[in-house]
Amino acid sequence: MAGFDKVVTSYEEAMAGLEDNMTVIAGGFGLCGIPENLISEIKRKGIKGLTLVSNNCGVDDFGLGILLPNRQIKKIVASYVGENAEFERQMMAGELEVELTPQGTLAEKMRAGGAGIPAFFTATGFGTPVAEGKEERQFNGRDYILEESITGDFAIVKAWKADRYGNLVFRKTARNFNPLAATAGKITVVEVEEIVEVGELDPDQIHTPGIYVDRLIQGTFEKRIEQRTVQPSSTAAGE
Amino acid sequence: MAGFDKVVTSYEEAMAGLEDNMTVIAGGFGLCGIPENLISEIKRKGIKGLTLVSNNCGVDDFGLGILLPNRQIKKIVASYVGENAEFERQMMAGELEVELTPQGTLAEKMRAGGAGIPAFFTATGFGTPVAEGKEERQFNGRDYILEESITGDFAIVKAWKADRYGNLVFRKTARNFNPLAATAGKITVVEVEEIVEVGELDPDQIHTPGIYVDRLIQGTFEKRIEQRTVQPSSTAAGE
Amino acid sequence: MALSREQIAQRVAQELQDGFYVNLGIGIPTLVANFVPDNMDVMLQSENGLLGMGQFPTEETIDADLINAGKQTVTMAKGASIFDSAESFAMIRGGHVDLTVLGAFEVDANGNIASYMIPGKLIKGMGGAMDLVAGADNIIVTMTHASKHGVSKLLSNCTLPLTGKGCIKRVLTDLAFIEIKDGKFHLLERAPGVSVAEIIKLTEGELVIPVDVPEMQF
Amino acid sequence: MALSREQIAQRVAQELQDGFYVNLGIGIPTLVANFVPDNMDVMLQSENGLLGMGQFPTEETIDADLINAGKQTVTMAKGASIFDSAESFAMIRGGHVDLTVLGAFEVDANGNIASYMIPGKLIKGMGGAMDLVAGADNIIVTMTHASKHGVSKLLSNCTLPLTGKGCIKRVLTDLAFIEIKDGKFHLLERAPGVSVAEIIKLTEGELVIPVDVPEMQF
Repeated sequence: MAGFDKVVTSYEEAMAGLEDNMTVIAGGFGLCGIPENLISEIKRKGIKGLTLVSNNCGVDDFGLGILLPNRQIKKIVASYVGENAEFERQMMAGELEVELTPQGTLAEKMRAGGAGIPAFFTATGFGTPVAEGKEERQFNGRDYILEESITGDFAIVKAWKADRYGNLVFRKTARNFNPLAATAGKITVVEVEEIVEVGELDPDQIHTPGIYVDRLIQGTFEKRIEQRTVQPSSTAAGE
Repeated sequence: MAGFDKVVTSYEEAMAGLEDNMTVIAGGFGLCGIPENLISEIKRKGIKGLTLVSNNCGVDDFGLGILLPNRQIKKIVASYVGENAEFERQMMAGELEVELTPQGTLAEKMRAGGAGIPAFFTATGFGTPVAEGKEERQFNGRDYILEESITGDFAIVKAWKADRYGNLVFRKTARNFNPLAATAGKITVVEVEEIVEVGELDPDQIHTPGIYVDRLIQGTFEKRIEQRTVQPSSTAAGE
Repeated sequence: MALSREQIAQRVAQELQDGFYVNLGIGIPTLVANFVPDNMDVMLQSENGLLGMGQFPTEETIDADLINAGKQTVTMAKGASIFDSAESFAMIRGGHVDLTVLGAFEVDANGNIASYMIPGKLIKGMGGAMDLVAGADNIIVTMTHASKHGVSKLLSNCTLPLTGKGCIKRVLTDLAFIEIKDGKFHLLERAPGVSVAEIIKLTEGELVIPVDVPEMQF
Repeated sequence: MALSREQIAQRVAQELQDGFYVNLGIGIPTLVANFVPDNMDVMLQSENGLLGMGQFPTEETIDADLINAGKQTVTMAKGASIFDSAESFAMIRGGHVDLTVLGAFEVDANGNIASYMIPGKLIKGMGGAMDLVAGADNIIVTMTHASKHGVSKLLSNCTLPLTGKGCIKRVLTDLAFIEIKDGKFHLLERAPGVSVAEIIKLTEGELVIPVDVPEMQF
């Protein structure tokens, strides 16, 4: 069974081979479902010149934002950024390249990258700054632009559970970009809350088959909440 | 809750609105996971001139093959056909138009149709008869062809379980093309083995969200096996 | 009098239908969920991967793994489903969402919308807005009719970079409910107590005014 | 002597590596599963949506909902996963499968393959074969070196309609193991007891013969 056992036991091993100027695709939406410890390992390694592909760039002291102070990120491809001051400073100073990509297009680019689809047409962004330099074409009287797929040298992913073969299950909206990122990395590294024995996961209920996963590590997670919104316990009773 | 209750109680109601010369996308692979009773209802209605999009066309007396004797199918878009004599006769006689489409391209065309992607590039079929009349283009030094998406007036789908909102769960390899077909019909009709109450399905484990489903009916299924292959019980013991 | 944020949301809610799958943007659109008519069921789609968004959680039920597109903690309604971001935007881009409600900086008489970027100011990104306006057939834009300084936001041509081209057909402002058709704004309804003259004054794009312009009913 | 079907499968199995995800076509390729070396684990991908295909079921465990791409009833191996056809071909097209083994009518010195259609005969379709040859980096084609009438199947140019263009690098026939490179066939190994002269005679395309051509080892 050794051949399919993807488990590694240290974060150093998990991110081995990551080098300066590589492209890293990260799962997560805001701070939800982000590979916290894999990001910390990138910070610890001090890798520079990274191109990051991720829907967001974390906050000042959590998520991908922690890679900003040491200028580890050269470029970020994201749909929504700027929840932190250092990001803003670097972007305004021209130290950080930002390629804004519509959220759905970004998701589809990752999926396409993993699926061997080099490019696809989408109506999203037609007639907007996103369309600049891209081919435009009509199908059935509607306007579309051509978008190319994305792959990364590494993909870093957070899942909930996995078996040792790397079959993954995600939990609630922490799924988001993670299954897509998982398909699009030359080396896909996944951290999970729990590793179970092979055979424990229902084959019908696996979100990401292990074929996409190269390395797997069990971690502990802070799971910081970005917008903590609650209602009083009493009013919720009638829900 | 009436607004999201997709359940209908007769096959007549399930296929209401199907008319001559419409396009129907069907789930299933071989005879596995096919919407048996919805196909029977199409036969019963006597609808003609249909364009069928399905990986296969059933066998002589089961699956989509039962639509052949009365010449209900004008054209079929499929990856593998001809498991029955009447199909062969009609095709050879030029009575039935067959558009052979690679299996993965067919799956991706359905997905793209449902996802608002009008066209995508794929390496599949480059330099083959499938590429005839299609745009060719290189990306990163590799050759690709442009394939357009498929949508249907109706999609007919077989799932295992559903709740009344049309959230679907498929079982084993009966999943195949079904989730893709479900997204690509203007009207998507699903038949299932069991309808459960809303809230019984784990939201993390729904294969097809109810938003894609218009009508839902509970049926009974023959589930015919095309290639019954078994090993003696004794040799399997050591598995 | 100009509508309050709540009244805008309330008027939008009248456009809901039983069984609608709805995507509500951040801000006023979010408030629409509070005005869903009784005996009517709608399901809220959150583009980060949730269909069937419920209320905010309590302190006891809060879950870091369950947020909406505004990154707020939420709950799931009965019959909810979870999916990845590609599937979520397949739903949106494929036109499966029945109604999308979102805000804007400007809308013009050709149905163009500008909502994500003010040059010279910090650019935070379009998030899912470009996908939403490109994918939906049925969109209602909510915004104030004009800026605080009286500058119209209903223009003959948007001045800001576009979020989408030719995709907006209905706009609900604090003053009026307007349809966009044939390159013109068509006044459908006015806010209670707001005169047609006032709406004309604050609409820069060509405005078609029918003989009778009913007041909105609440 | 020419290899038997089983021997062809056995030789292909030597190319397996521990931890390989493998797609085996119908016919001889299917037999490869019987020769997976001990202490080595491979997972079989079946393009109808199963990773981790197991043995055939017994009469007691047969399940109409669980078949392989040849429509045969199968079982699932431990650690198997199920997915839809788009995901299955995302895996294949995206190059995630480590080895694909399939049959062919003809292969040529430019790596072209013809395997699905003989004009004038009934056309049943390409199934997943075009996707498999286009998507995989590592393909082994298995076939007889020549027809019963001695007509070579290793050609300078395929005569039948292609399944894929320039995608085949290795061919294992009943006579030889051959690599395709720089528009030529390169003889790597010969079947035990088969002479180089015999292989030359039955290879129509340009064949590069090294000084030493080892016999296959079993």
